[in-house]
Amino acid sequence: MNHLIYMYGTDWGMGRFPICSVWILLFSPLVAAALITLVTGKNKALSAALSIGAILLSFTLSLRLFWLFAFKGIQHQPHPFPWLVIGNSVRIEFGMTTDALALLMLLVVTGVGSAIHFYSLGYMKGDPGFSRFFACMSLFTFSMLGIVISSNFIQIFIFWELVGVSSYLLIGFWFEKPSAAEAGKKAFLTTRIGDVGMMLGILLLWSHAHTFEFAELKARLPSLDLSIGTLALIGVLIFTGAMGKSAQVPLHVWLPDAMEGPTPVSALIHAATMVAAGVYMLCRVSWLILPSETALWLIAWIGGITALMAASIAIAQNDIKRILAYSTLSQLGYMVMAVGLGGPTQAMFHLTTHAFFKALLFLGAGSVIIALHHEQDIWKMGGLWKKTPITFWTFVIGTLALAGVPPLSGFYSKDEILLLAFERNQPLFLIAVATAFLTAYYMGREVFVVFCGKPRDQHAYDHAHESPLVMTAPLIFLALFSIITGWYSKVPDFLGPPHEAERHSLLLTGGLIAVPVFGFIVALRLYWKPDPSDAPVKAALGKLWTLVENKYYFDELYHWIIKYVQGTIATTCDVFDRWILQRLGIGGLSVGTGLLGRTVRLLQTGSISGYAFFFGLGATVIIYYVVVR
Amino acid sequence: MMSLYAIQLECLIATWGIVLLLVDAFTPIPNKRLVGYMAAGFVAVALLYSFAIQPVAEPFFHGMFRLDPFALYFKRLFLLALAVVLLMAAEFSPRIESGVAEFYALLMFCAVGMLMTASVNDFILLFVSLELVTITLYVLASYLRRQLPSLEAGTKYLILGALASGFTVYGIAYIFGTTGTTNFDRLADLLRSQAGTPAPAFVFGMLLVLTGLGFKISSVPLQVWTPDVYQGAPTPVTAFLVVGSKAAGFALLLRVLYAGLLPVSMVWNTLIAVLAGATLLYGNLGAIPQRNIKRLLGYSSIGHAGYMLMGVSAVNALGAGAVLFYLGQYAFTNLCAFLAIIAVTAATRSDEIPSFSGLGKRSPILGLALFLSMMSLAGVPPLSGFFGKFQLFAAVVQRAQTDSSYYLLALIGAAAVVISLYFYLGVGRAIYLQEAEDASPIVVSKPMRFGLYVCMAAMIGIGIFQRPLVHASIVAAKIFPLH
Amino acid sequence: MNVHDILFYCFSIAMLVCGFLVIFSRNPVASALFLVLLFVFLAGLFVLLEAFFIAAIQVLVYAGAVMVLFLFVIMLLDIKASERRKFRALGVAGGIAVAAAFVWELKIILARPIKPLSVGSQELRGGLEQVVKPLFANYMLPFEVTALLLLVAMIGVVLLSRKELK
Amino acid sequence: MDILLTIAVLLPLIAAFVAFLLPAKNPKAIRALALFATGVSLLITLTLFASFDRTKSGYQFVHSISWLPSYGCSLKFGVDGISMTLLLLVGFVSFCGAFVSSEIHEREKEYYILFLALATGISGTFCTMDLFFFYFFYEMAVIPMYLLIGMWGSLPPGKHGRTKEYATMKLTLYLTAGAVLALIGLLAIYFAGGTLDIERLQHNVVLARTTQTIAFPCLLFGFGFLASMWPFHTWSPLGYAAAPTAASMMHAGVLKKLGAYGIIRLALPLLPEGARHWANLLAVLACFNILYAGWAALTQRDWKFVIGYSSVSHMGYVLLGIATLNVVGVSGAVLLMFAHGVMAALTFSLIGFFYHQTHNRFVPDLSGLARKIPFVGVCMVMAVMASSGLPGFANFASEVLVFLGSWQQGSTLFRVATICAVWGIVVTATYLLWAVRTSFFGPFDEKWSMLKDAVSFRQKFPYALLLAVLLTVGFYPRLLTDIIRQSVATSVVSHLSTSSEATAASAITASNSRATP
Amino acid sequence: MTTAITLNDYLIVSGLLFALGIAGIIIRRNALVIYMALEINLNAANLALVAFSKFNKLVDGQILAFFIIAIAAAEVAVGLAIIVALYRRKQTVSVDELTTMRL
Repeated sequence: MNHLIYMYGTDWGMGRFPICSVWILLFSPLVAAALITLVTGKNKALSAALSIGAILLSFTLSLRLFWLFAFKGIQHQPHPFPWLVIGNSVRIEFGMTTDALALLMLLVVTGVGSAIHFYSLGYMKGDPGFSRFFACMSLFTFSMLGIVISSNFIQIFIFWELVGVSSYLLIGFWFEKPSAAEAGKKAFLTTRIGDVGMMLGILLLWSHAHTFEFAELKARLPSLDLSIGTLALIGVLIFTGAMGKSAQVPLHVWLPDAMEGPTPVSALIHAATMVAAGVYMLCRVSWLILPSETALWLIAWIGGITALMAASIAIAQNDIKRILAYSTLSQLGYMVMAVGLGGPTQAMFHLTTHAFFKALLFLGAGSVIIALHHEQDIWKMGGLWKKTPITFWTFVIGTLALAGVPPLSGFYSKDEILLLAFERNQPLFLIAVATAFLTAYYMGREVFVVFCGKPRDQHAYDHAHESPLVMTAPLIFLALFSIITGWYSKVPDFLGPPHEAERHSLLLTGGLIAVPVFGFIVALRLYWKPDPSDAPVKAALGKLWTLVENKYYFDELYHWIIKYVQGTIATTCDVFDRWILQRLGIGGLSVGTGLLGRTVRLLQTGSISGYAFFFGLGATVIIYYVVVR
Repeated sequence: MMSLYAIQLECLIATWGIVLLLVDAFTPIPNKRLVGYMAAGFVAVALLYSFAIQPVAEPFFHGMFRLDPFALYFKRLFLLALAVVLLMAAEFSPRIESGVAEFYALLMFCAVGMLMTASVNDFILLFVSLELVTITLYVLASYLRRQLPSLEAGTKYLILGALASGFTVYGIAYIFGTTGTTNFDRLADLLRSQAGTPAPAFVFGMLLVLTGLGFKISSVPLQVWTPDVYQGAPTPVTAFLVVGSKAAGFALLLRVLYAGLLPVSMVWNTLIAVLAGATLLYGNLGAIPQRNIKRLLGYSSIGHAGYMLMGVSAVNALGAGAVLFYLGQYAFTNLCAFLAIIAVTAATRSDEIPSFSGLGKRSPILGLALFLSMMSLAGVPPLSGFFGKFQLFAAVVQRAQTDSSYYLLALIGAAAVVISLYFYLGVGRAIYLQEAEDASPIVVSKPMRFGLYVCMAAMIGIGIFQRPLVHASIVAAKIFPLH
Repeated sequence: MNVHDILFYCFSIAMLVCGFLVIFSRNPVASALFLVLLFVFLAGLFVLLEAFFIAAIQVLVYAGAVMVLFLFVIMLLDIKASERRKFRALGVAGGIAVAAAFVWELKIILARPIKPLSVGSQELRGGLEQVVKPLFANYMLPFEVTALLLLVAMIGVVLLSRKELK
Repeated sequence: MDILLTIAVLLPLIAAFVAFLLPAKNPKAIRALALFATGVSLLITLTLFASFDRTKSGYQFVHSISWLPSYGCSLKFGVDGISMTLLLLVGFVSFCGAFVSSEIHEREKEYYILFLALATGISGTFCTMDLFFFYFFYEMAVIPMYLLIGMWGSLPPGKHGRTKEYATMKLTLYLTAGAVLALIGLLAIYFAGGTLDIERLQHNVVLARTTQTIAFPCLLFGFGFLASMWPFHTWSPLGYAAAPTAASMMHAGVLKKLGAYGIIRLALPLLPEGARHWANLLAVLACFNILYAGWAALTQRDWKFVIGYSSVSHMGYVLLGIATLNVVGVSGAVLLMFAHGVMAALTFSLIGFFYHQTHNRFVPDLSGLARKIPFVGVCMVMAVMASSGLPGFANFASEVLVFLGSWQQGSTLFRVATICAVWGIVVTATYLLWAVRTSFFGPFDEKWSMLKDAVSFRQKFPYALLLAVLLTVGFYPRLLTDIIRQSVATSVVSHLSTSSEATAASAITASNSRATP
Repeated sequence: MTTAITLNDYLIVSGLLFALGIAGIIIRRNALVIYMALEINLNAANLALVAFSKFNKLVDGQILAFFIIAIAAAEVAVGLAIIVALYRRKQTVSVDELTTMRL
């Protein structure tokens, strides 16, 4: 039990620095957000400074904690703080988990986060909502850190919702753009649907275990002897939460639209951190999922399907950011699949590497977009490598990393997952390989179309320029990390139970290296030309192309459901309310009473004889009932 | 001499009435109104004086007249009503062509009859004093003898009233015949002594008497006359009918039932309960479509008879007290309403509800008074009517503890409350929510103002500090052997 | 079957017949006259009941004063023929129905003989003093009230029936 | 000390009388008076809350004046955890209501008199410990509402096809019907229990089964009318839509809670038999409230109707919490009453803010207001987030408690009910986000260029205050839940501790070795 | 002198008379005749009273009868006065005309 690891002390931690440091780490971004909203809203520079300062503080603190943990083996775990307590039955605490998993994630979030904060300085320059942007970013950072260090289900759910809302705010940042406002709403609601499942899973688990604490549950799960069915149900329900946040099929539809937000947001939230939160959560509660075969099977397949489907969609997209969005989807698919195959470690590894190179790619895309004054259609670009060399090279690095070309980080993490699949589930392995191939292919397509060939929009090309240092510096920083993260191959072991993969044949490894290369070659053949176009591929794929181009018609399907199913129910209720209940029921009642009044009135003929008759009748009737009967 | 002490109030009022007749001869027409104010003032003094009179345990006039707390409670009630009605009459006098002072005098004689009914302890005296009240009201109802409504009201009241007294007296005959007495106490003793269910002939007589009294309190089945007569009669007379005559009817009903017929309550309480329900529904339903405020109040007075019958049918101390309390507050409420109505109709010459629209702006005081009285009739706190209804419902529910069929009566009462709120708010809507077509302010004379303030203060005061009146009513109800 | 009984039946039947005619004769004057007869026969029944005082009053007040009043008013108003319209079937039916129901109930009620809970000691030999003494002793109060009532009636009649004063 | 509570309750009424005496020519003075009265009673309430003994479970600050000895009735005020919470609610809402009433410009005198009377009526009901006065204050709140809506309200034409007169009349009749129905039940309790003192009734009276079976439905449906329980809810959206801002705030915020409060305070503890017998039906009705009203809200186009239906659906959560009959659920219900009260008041005040300028609150007609009135926009977004159960706001904590309680209840029916309830959150978010997105986001419509945002402190204050309350309780719900739980456990659930509750409790005591740190 | 006529016979007669009165009031439209019918009612009551007082050997019945007669006279006077006034105003004594206030 984790009593043991409450190192110091008694109270929840205003005592010594290392402990309250966790709290500072968590709350400094929130404080920044609050200050910006309430006080420094007018002063843009100060607001940005606050926000960046906050995240830097968190970054340094998490570095320190990591260092202490990794090299001194000290873990700081403050006492939980009882947040909501109802007698014995409900005890919701506000605790801190600072185990390896959390620390790694902390590093990722704060590290990538800091980079992106800096980048935003340049990207959001001159935007009227500059301060608001940084406030929201800080709010997001806070919520994300909250997820990472949560020690129980309700707590994680709380921050779960909070990241949801901050992503809502950031996607809809340019709220006057209807598409942006819509996208925000869509993201919020879609993830909400997943949360419903998660909440129910939590309730179900709680009704058996009567606690929300991870540590406690982990310890007591075996003793609860839950039935297979229950276990599976709990696992699946919890997983739906992850499905929403990590945009797994069928709840993936919100992520591409989320690209309506500013590019740093896409980079931070919808590539590096928040979307990975689902995966993180799954790893965090892997002890809950691993026992149930059914749950694992479902998770693995959903992951695989997502990966392949998203990758296939990506080949037909024309928006520089949407392509990346779909690649994010498919990478998330990889991670989820890894969890489903029983390898949370591998999932976390890939999550880490992915965070860096995907953030890098997005920022690169952002830099391109800025360079072309908010042009996002790849077919209006071309030949930019001369104009924006830094962006170009960093982007290439990111691409290679993503495609999994050694020796870049992506290779190692993806390799782990593929090997895992190879052992555990052959069909999924094939899917994964196919995905890997597609990844290389569409990334290649993007690079060649955007940077190579000759410019297709001369005017835009002439005005294009390399981004300022404040934007390129983060690019370089991230590029560096997307190269090296993989080398530190201790990351998996560091994450605890090292997965004993027997050394595979060189053949397999070689094959795995060959796949992306092959993908690049195909892309090269098709798009490495002065004026590339999709026409040949279109011709080759035929109907399939339209299918992927329209993203397998998911949006249309959901639109139909919302319009017809929910719409019908709602209208039914409304009509019932207004016509049956109000008009017919209440209206009928009142009208009926009124009519009764009028009928009663009919006795009031005004004729004396009539009245006299009524008197006599009444008297006789009364006498009859009381006496005669 | 002792017996004179008993009837001093009656004598006082009667003599003052006769004096008024004489005074009339020497007062020029313009001062008639002044005479009215004087009369009202005098009665008010008498009212105050009445608090100096101590109740006496044993009956007077060979057991046919009582001066117990019950009697005093009602006498004070009647004096109050008389005083305010005289005030109204004074305001109303310009619309009386001839015989203003006689009008006052008749009101006083009528009041004498009512004062009698409060103390009645014998069927013969009951009949006589009832007739005094009724016959005077025939004259008063048809007083505006050049206006058809008044005459029509008079005629209806006359014929139906005579019919009702025919029933009453015929019933008295049978009660006398089957028991051999006309005295309430004696009657009660005899009934208590006799075992088993009473003879059908006796019950027959009893029922006829009850129906006859039902006419005065306008309960089903003798309620139909009420709206017509209320609408047609001169407004002060209507007020007197609502407040005085109804109270007199209840005074008699309570005496007869609780003092005389209590031993046979099992025979009549179900009947009363049923009649209560029917009366409630009739009055409140019938009031919904009404457009004339006097007619509306006619129906509403049927409804209130129903509420009070609820209390009567409960046959417990709580119920008796509740009825007394209700009558007390009902007097204030209605007097307030009619004062306002007289003042308004004096200006608008119409007692249709639409002519009250925008009253809240035209004359805040009148609007407030009328609105408050309507709300009090509807039984809304913090007004007196609320507590009245509360007690009545309490009485019924208490009874329901032993006989759960009374819950049904309570539910009917509840429905009636909701319905009544609807049409009372109809008046309220006219007063505050609707705009007047001519917004010319309405002037209110000083005495009128005074009366209005008194009644409003009473309504609110009783509604919040119920204690004194509750205490009085409980003391008055104690004379009956109820528990 | 002695004289008393015969007289009873004569008087009762005659009285009821008169009552019937009062109701059903078209001409108010006729009704009035039958009413007089009714009163007289009723007085006869009072006599049979040895209530001589009441009988006397009956003849004096009713047959005398009241009837004169009625006839006087009828003459005063001289109801036109148009007033004497036919009866309404509905009204007749209703009236007879109620009356019949009433009588039927009364028969059922009277089926059980009445034994009063208390009876007086000595026979009433309807002499004046037997009635009048209590009237001024026990029943003084109602008597006074009646007096007031008569006063009211007087005022009322004067007010209601005098010609308009300009 | 104890008299303070009585003062806090009666102060507005006294102020109303004073205002009655003041000349109508000087509305400023009357307005100041109203602000003063509500403000002072808010301050007193806060002091009381601060000095509230959180360890004791019974009534505190009890102060009693013998009123009607013949009935054993006394004007007795006192608060336990439940009523303390709700008293706070009344304090905040009525103060802010008085604040935003500055939009009223005709017949201020009458307006403020009625408003103050309303305030006392409500807080009196929450604080009284006497059945008679419970009913007295309860009824006293009805008629002011009628006039407030009728005289100062406004109901733009819509698919409802009604006028404000109709709306206010309907509302009044509904509330009265409920009140009278409840009265019968209350009287039955009084005669069966032999006392009007609620505390005595709660502690040493066990009512006969027959009384319970008769009285409980009376109370349940009687109060249900006021709590807008399905299908007796139709008065409420219409009423809010027609009411002036402050009235809607008071009504949606607090008046509606009287119903639920009545059930918790009287029906459950005094009639446990009946409660157990009717709980399932209540749960079903609650689900109808939640989902049916939510879906109905999806089709509304008038801001106030949207919020009106949403408040009906939120009352569904409250009723569900009550139906669970266990500490968690009922505590959740009470906390939700507080949270939703503040939230509804906030939303209606915000709607009032822009409606007062636009004279148009049809969601489709408004667009991009957030650019012109950013402050209001931000507040509205926060209010909407609160209402759709976002953590950080009080609503989340309370809704979670309701879910937990209803899941803990255990029976399949309640499991299903919980699922409905959780799904209800999505529905809520759907229509609220739609409304916000349509009228505040999107391209700005030039026809609203005359809009003015809340700039001065005076304008911002009420909204800020309400938001602050929501956030404070949201961040640290134990501020209230601790005292609520105390009272719920001792004075409500102890009377009807059902078996499931008992087993759950035992299981937990077995499991939670570290239940008390 | 002994007689076979019992109390019931008198009561039946008075009952019939009362019934006649009611019937008359319901049937007739002429206010005067209605008024006569009302008188019949009172007389029926008188008959019952006197009969009762005879058979109960109690004088109270006769006393009440006396009061009834006296009051009836007054009532008649007032009633006729009203009818006269009515006739003056409306030139009719038919109660069918008196239905301006109804419903």
